[in-house]
Amino acid sequence: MNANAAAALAPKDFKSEVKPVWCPGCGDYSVLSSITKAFAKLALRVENVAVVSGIGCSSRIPAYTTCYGFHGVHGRALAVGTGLKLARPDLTVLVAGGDGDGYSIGGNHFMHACRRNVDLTYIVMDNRVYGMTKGQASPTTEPDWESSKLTPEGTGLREFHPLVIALASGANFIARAFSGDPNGTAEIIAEAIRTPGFSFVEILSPCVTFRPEQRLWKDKVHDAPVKPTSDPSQAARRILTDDGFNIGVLYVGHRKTYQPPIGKGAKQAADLEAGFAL
Amino acid sequence: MNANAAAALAPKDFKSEVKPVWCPGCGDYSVLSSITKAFAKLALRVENVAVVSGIGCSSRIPAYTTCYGFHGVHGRALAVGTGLKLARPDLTVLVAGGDGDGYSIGGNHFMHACRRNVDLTYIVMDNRVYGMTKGQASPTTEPDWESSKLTPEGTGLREFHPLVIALASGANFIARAFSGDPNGTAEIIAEAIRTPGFSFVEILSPCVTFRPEQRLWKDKVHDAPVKPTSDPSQAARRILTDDGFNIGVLYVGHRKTYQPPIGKGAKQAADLEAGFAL
Amino acid sequence: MTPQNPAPRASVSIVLAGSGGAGVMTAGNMLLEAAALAGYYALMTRSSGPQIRGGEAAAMVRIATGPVENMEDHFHVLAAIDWQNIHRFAAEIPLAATSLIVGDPDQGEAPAEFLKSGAPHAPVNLKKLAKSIPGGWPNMVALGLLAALVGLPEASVMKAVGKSLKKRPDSLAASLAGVRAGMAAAEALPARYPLLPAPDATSARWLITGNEAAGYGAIRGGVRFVAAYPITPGTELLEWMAPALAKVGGALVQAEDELASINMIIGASYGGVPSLTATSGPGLALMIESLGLATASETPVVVVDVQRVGPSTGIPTKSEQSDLNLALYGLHGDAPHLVLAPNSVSDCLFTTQWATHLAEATQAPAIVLSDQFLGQARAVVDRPADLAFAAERVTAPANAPDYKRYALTDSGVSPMAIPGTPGTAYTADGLEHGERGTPSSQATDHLAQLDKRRRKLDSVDYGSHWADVEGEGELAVVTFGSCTAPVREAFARARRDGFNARLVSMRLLSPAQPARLADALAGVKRVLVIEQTHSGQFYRYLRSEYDLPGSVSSYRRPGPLPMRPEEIVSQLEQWSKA
Amino acid sequence: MTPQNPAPRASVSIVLAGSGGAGVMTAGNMLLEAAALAGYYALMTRSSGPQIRGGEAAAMVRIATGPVENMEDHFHVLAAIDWQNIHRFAAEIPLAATSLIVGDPDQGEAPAEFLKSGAPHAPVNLKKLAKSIPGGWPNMVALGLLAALVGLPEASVMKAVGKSLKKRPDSLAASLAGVRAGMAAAEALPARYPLLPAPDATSARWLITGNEAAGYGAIRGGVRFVAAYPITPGTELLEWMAPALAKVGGALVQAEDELASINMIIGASYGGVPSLTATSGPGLALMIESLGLATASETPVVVVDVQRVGPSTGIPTKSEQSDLNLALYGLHGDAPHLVLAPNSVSDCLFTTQWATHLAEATQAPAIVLSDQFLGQARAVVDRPADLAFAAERVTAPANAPDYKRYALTDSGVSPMAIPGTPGTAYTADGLEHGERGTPSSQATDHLAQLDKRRRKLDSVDYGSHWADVEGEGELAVVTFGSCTAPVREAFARARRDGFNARLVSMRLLSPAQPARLADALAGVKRVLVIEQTHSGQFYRYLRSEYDLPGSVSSYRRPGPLPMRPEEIVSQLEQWSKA
Ligand SMILES: Cc1ncc(C[n+]2csc(CCOP(=O)(O)OP(=O)(O)O)c2C)c(N)n1
Ligand SMILES: Cc1ncc(C[n+]2csc(CCOP(=O)(O)OP(=O)(O)O)c2C)c(N)n1
Ligand code: SF4
Ligand code: SF4
Ligand SMILES: [Mg+2]
Ligand SMILES: [Mg+2]
Repeated sequence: MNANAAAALAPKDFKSEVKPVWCPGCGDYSVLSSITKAFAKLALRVENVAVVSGIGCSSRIPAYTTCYGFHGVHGRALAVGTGLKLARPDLTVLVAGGDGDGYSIGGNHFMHACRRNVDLTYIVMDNRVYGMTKGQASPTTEPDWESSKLTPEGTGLREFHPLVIALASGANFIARAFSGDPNGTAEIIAEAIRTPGFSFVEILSPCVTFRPEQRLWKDKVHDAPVKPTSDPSQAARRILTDDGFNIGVLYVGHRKTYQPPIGKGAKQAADLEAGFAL
Repeated sequence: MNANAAAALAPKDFKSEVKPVWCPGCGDYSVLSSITKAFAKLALRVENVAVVSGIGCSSRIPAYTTCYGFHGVHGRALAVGTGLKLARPDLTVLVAGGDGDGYSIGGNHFMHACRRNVDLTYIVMDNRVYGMTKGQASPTTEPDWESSKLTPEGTGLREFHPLVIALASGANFIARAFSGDPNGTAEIIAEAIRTPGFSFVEILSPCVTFRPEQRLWKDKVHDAPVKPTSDPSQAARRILTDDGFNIGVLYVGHRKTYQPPIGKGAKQAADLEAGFAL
Repeated sequence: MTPQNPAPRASVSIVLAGSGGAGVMTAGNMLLEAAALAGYYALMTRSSGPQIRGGEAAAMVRIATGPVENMEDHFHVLAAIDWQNIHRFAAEIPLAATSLIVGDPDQGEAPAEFLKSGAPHAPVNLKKLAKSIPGGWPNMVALGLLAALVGLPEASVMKAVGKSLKKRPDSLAASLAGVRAGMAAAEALPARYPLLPAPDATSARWLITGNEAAGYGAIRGGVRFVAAYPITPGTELLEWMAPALAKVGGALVQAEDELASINMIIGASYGGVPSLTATSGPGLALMIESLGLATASETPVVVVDVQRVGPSTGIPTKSEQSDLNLALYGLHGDAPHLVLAPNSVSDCLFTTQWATHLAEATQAPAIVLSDQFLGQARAVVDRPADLAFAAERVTAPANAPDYKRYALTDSGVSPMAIPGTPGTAYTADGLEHGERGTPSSQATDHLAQLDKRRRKLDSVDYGSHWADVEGEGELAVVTFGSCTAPVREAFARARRDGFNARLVSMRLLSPAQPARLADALAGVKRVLVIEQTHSGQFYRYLRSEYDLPGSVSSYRRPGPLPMRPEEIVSQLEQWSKA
Repeated sequence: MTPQNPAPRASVSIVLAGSGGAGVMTAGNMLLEAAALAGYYALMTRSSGPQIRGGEAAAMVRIATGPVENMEDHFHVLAAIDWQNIHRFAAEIPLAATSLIVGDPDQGEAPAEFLKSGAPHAPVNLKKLAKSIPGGWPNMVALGLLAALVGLPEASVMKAVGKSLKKRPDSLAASLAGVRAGMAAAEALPARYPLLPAPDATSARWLITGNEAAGYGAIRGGVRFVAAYPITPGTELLEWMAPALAKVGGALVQAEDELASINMIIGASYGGVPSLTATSGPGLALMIESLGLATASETPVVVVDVQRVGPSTGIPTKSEQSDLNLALYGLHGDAPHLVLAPNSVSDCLFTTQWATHLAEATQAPAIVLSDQFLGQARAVVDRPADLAFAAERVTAPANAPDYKRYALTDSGVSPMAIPGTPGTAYTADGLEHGERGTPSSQATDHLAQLDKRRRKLDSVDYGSHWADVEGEGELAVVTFGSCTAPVREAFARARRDGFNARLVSMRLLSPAQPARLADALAGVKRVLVIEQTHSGQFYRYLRSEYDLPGSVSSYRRPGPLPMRPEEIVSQLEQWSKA
């Protein structure tokens, strides 16, 4: 922080000195860049932003920003972010993490955060694997992926469809991005933060170590051929026929944000005693 | 059990002597009848059926049958049922419980059970309220229901859509039933049990104590105007435009059941030592 | 045996039972309120059968000239509107030969379980009496009868009925008539249990449950955010707080489960708002992982555990103290945190307020171990004193130079930067970390942070609040929580027989206070530890953390029945003579 | 100071370090295997930096003429392929002035952290030597060099390399050439650390990790169903079991979270199949509520907790014993269950097998407290004895007359009806219940079932397995788990100086065995409790459950560094002279 605290900040001002633990080539580096770009684009102040996460390679991201950060336990990032935003509606809250953190152990909070529609943005760096624990299948892993010793024949389980679940649960903004396109991703994140209510951005972010074949994602992704819709059933039809590599904003709704008034009570604590008095 | 153990069983043979804790008029009485009818219809043996539940009024159901039962903790019934079925594929496993148990605390297991597609049937007695804890909002409660002291202004949250989530997550059989029609419900439950894979039956089952207005559900429900489909996107369209009171089977898929071979290993434990020997 | 003729007494206990819909709770509450209005102290607990609604129920009311926070040895009067399944409560409703059983002969015989006490059974046609009044109800007749039996002034009863029916004025007249009919019917009964005159009201009184008191204590302590998931018997605490918080500018969120609720309050507290959740054993168990996060990230939170009977789902509607182990030891890794236990209904206010203050002061989680008895008992209490304890978190100023969130200070407490503060942004972490919060796996950092987190709790001055210490002598009873009141009453009774001992009721269970307890027990030759668990959790905890003087005995038993003075008196007798 | 000229030794410790991709783990594993093939015992542990991949790493290998299960006081040789961030390991790599540091001068200077030990730094151009071989790698050169320094026979090294490269025959020749080049380069080094000749192999040896041993023990004990969620350092146990179970007719399911995994195994076990999950602290914390369900519903399950450094996420890759409190006391309500701790790599097999047997015999959950050190250490061990312990659940026969699932038997154990059995269907319940399983809130049922569940654990004969008891004398050290091996080595060393004491390494931590420990400590005047925690969890547990004789001291310290014999010797010295 310098004296001229009100000067516009550049993306680099949102990037901390802490060296990421990520493998060279990991998609999450680009996601970090996209986030810092989005923050700069939105002219946010580092002190008014909180980045909240769970556990996983991707969940290490808060400390790599210069913002307030909370690196919690595995799977509970959305709950922490929800409490923070409800208690402090003045802050910009970004929740970020991995597909294991968000869709496996954290799946319930994901659904209910979509329903609750608190004004925060949730980013999942989806690499279809548990990177941090060295390569097990996640809910988004293809059922026939046989490279984990834990599921040597593949999981045999149908993939989890994050966008479908987000839509079905009531998220107000739904998009897919690709870490290989940091500028496009920054745009989408900025749009997500700008949109009131619960915004969900699924970012395809390759794990070069345990899913080296994901380096080829760059050849698979393509811009979504259509514009965002605010019609849930149209959105549903689009995602259901989606190839999984459509990039862009899919859905922008108009649901009312959930935010109980806080700090606005007219009474003093002692006024409550009337209820007990004889 | 009498000597003539192989004789066909009647519904009453599946009903135990234990007196339900339910309030007079509770919808769950009829669900119990439907279950016992379905068991009889399928000519099941009491000893080959296990009824598994969590905690809630509805979750008390196992002990009211004469089958094997497991009354576990709140929200984990599907996990118990999954483990039981995987370890004992020979059993018929019915998992049953409430909307709070299944969609709130148990929501993650619900999604993942749909994905996993183990051959069991899951019944939710949905009364859009927490009956057991005396009337708080559940995920299916209308956002403007103001009768709970915990959410005196209503929850303000969008309802959870169980059928949509089941479909989006990959359940292989999806139906809605109404406890007020025990015969129709018995048919649906029997069909659910007969269909391989994960079958989900959402049963509208009024809580006459905390949601007395649900007595009017009998006037609202109606048979679904269309036949079951095996096309997910058609099913999706139907549920999304659904009024919530369509009764019947909505979706019957053909996904492969998840069941690792058990009891079929060719080796003895000691054979594994070869891997350690020098 | 005919009950003795009545000498006025300082305390009377009454139970009104009946099937669901008979209105025993309504009548019980009116009786409680009438006693309060008449200037008495009183306490009401309730029991109901397994049915969700419509099952049998019993309202248990104790009225006394001084503060009462526990059940008496037996009830003086058992009145039943009908006897449907009331025998199931037999163990909860001890009677003496001098007690009186009042039942409606049209509703059948009184169950043998009660008659074997030797108490006479006086038939009163409650239903017929009620029917004789247009719109009359038997429970109102019973109310009048009970009020008359204990000598409550008619005016107080009528006022209580009026207050309760404020919103249903149409049924008021019939209710009052019912009460009067009951009072008249009492004349013919073979016994009475008149109370001594009510004491002069020296201070204001409240009618409050432990759950409400805890909720209010939290708000007084500064709590403004609550996230929670319903669970018996913690729900009422939340139900009281939801509208109360809205009034004072806070908010309560119903979470999807306990994992969410504990993490939501961690998030809110990280944001600078003192936060709380309430639950019971099963919910606390689910919160344990994240309580470790609160410890490691140094985020203050308060968790009120209104204990019920365990293990597992156990007996959700009854009381026990057996979550003690979980609260003290449940966290994985070495995770110092606060555990406190209120020891009376009104102490739920003090202890929760103090817990909030301590959590905020030490930036550590605090668990408040209430229980079903304290939480759900409704009592007439002296208005508790106003307390200075409030949330006072040490925060970092804007642009604090070289800010280190987890700086190794003397007290262990390091200023916490609240999001929004410029120049002090940091990342809170549950991974082991250095002073700045950056993850570290170095042994030196780990040890330094473990020491720091421990030091925080050890450098607070807990003053005299760590325990209530009473009495003198070479014997001492150490107890906590809802066992305290029956032990106190047992002491009072035993003292009349020359018994002399100290009583230590520990409010601060963790961190242990060895020097303070040693002080309190200086010169003691024998210690008896009393608790409501099966395995002696409190006794074992004391053994592990304290060097108790002399020979140490343990009296423990599990729930669901509350501790009663007589059972403790007999323990004291055995033990003090041993 | 120049290292002394070499006398052959019974044990040598070597560390090979380098940046990610340098292949130090491959070379380390080959060295371990070569030692094994040469007839030595050996142990390897590993460290890596915070990077997921590509960070610095170190393979730590101890080779000895007898069984070794712990690290030595210092390493004799530190060889580094490069020095990138290797200084971060300084605390884990103690050196002595008599040690040798080998580094590649082209990769920079050895860090001051190591040089300050006084050990000489011998430059070897590992990279250049490797480059001189087409397809050669510096790690193979280092392997040859280290093997030569400790005098491993060339044939064993070559065989180990061959075995490891079975699937990559193309790179074999270059690797062997590299090893030879390294051996040649060793000639010029200023020191050697030759081993004494390998002992005659009297029994078969295994090369195994503690995690694998635990997995195999579970399968030998009868486990056929596993559901789990990955977590460091428990994952490898699961990764070993997945294919192994498939071979023996079992199955492993990856669950969505730990709440699911514990409940899945409860379901499978209810179905009659012995079941297990493995996890670490954070996961165990999430399982606590449902472990209470296993207790109350009397469903046997085994949970292996491979402990890491806590609290919260802590230091996931390092060892500590601080989940002890959680394992012993974590359950809410009074919930008796088994807690066991293996005390060596190969004991992971015995203890997990025994735990499975005990869980099944008592129809209660068993927690096996392994730790990162035991779980991830790879050791050459004598093939463990075949054990009789297997799952033997008392089940109900078909059509058992008047079947009561929770019958109050003398032993507490009541026959469990397995679904599919006709005539014995019942509902298992986590609510308190009567003998038939029907929910009950009666005090008598609650007490009877609490007593029964406790009695089950107390009526098992744990025989001599409850602890390893060694030695004689008036002093005694009590310890458990992975502290045992360094304590044993410290004892051996101290004994040379006339020290004499008993060693009790407790394998069965709960239920407590007061009579057995009293026996083992009969005549003891002083007790020292040794453990790897910050707060003395084990010491406090012993205080709470046992009357330890004489004066009791505690030596504890947290992770992440493993206990070393010298640190314990110095504790023993202070203590035995105190
Ligand atoms: C309660 C708990 N269970 C398990 C773990 C172990 N764990 C750490 S990260 C992780 C999965 C990470 O996968 P993902 O969220 O996809 O993140 P990635 O590493 O792929 O970015 C797991 C299982 C844990 N830390 N806590
Ligand atoms: C871990 C845990 N949290 C909370 C509870 C309290 N609880 C018991 S049942 C229930 C909700 C029941 O609602 P639902 O599943 O809809 O069943 P219903 O009673 O309506 O049939 C709750 C919150 C509990 N038993 N355990
Ligand atoms: S393991 Fe995969 S996800 Fe983790 S840092 Fe490496 S490349 Fe990224
Ligand atoms: S409370 Fe509602 S759900 Fe529960 S038994 Fe009564 S009517 Fe049924
Ligand atoms: Mg991932
Ligand atoms: Mg419900």
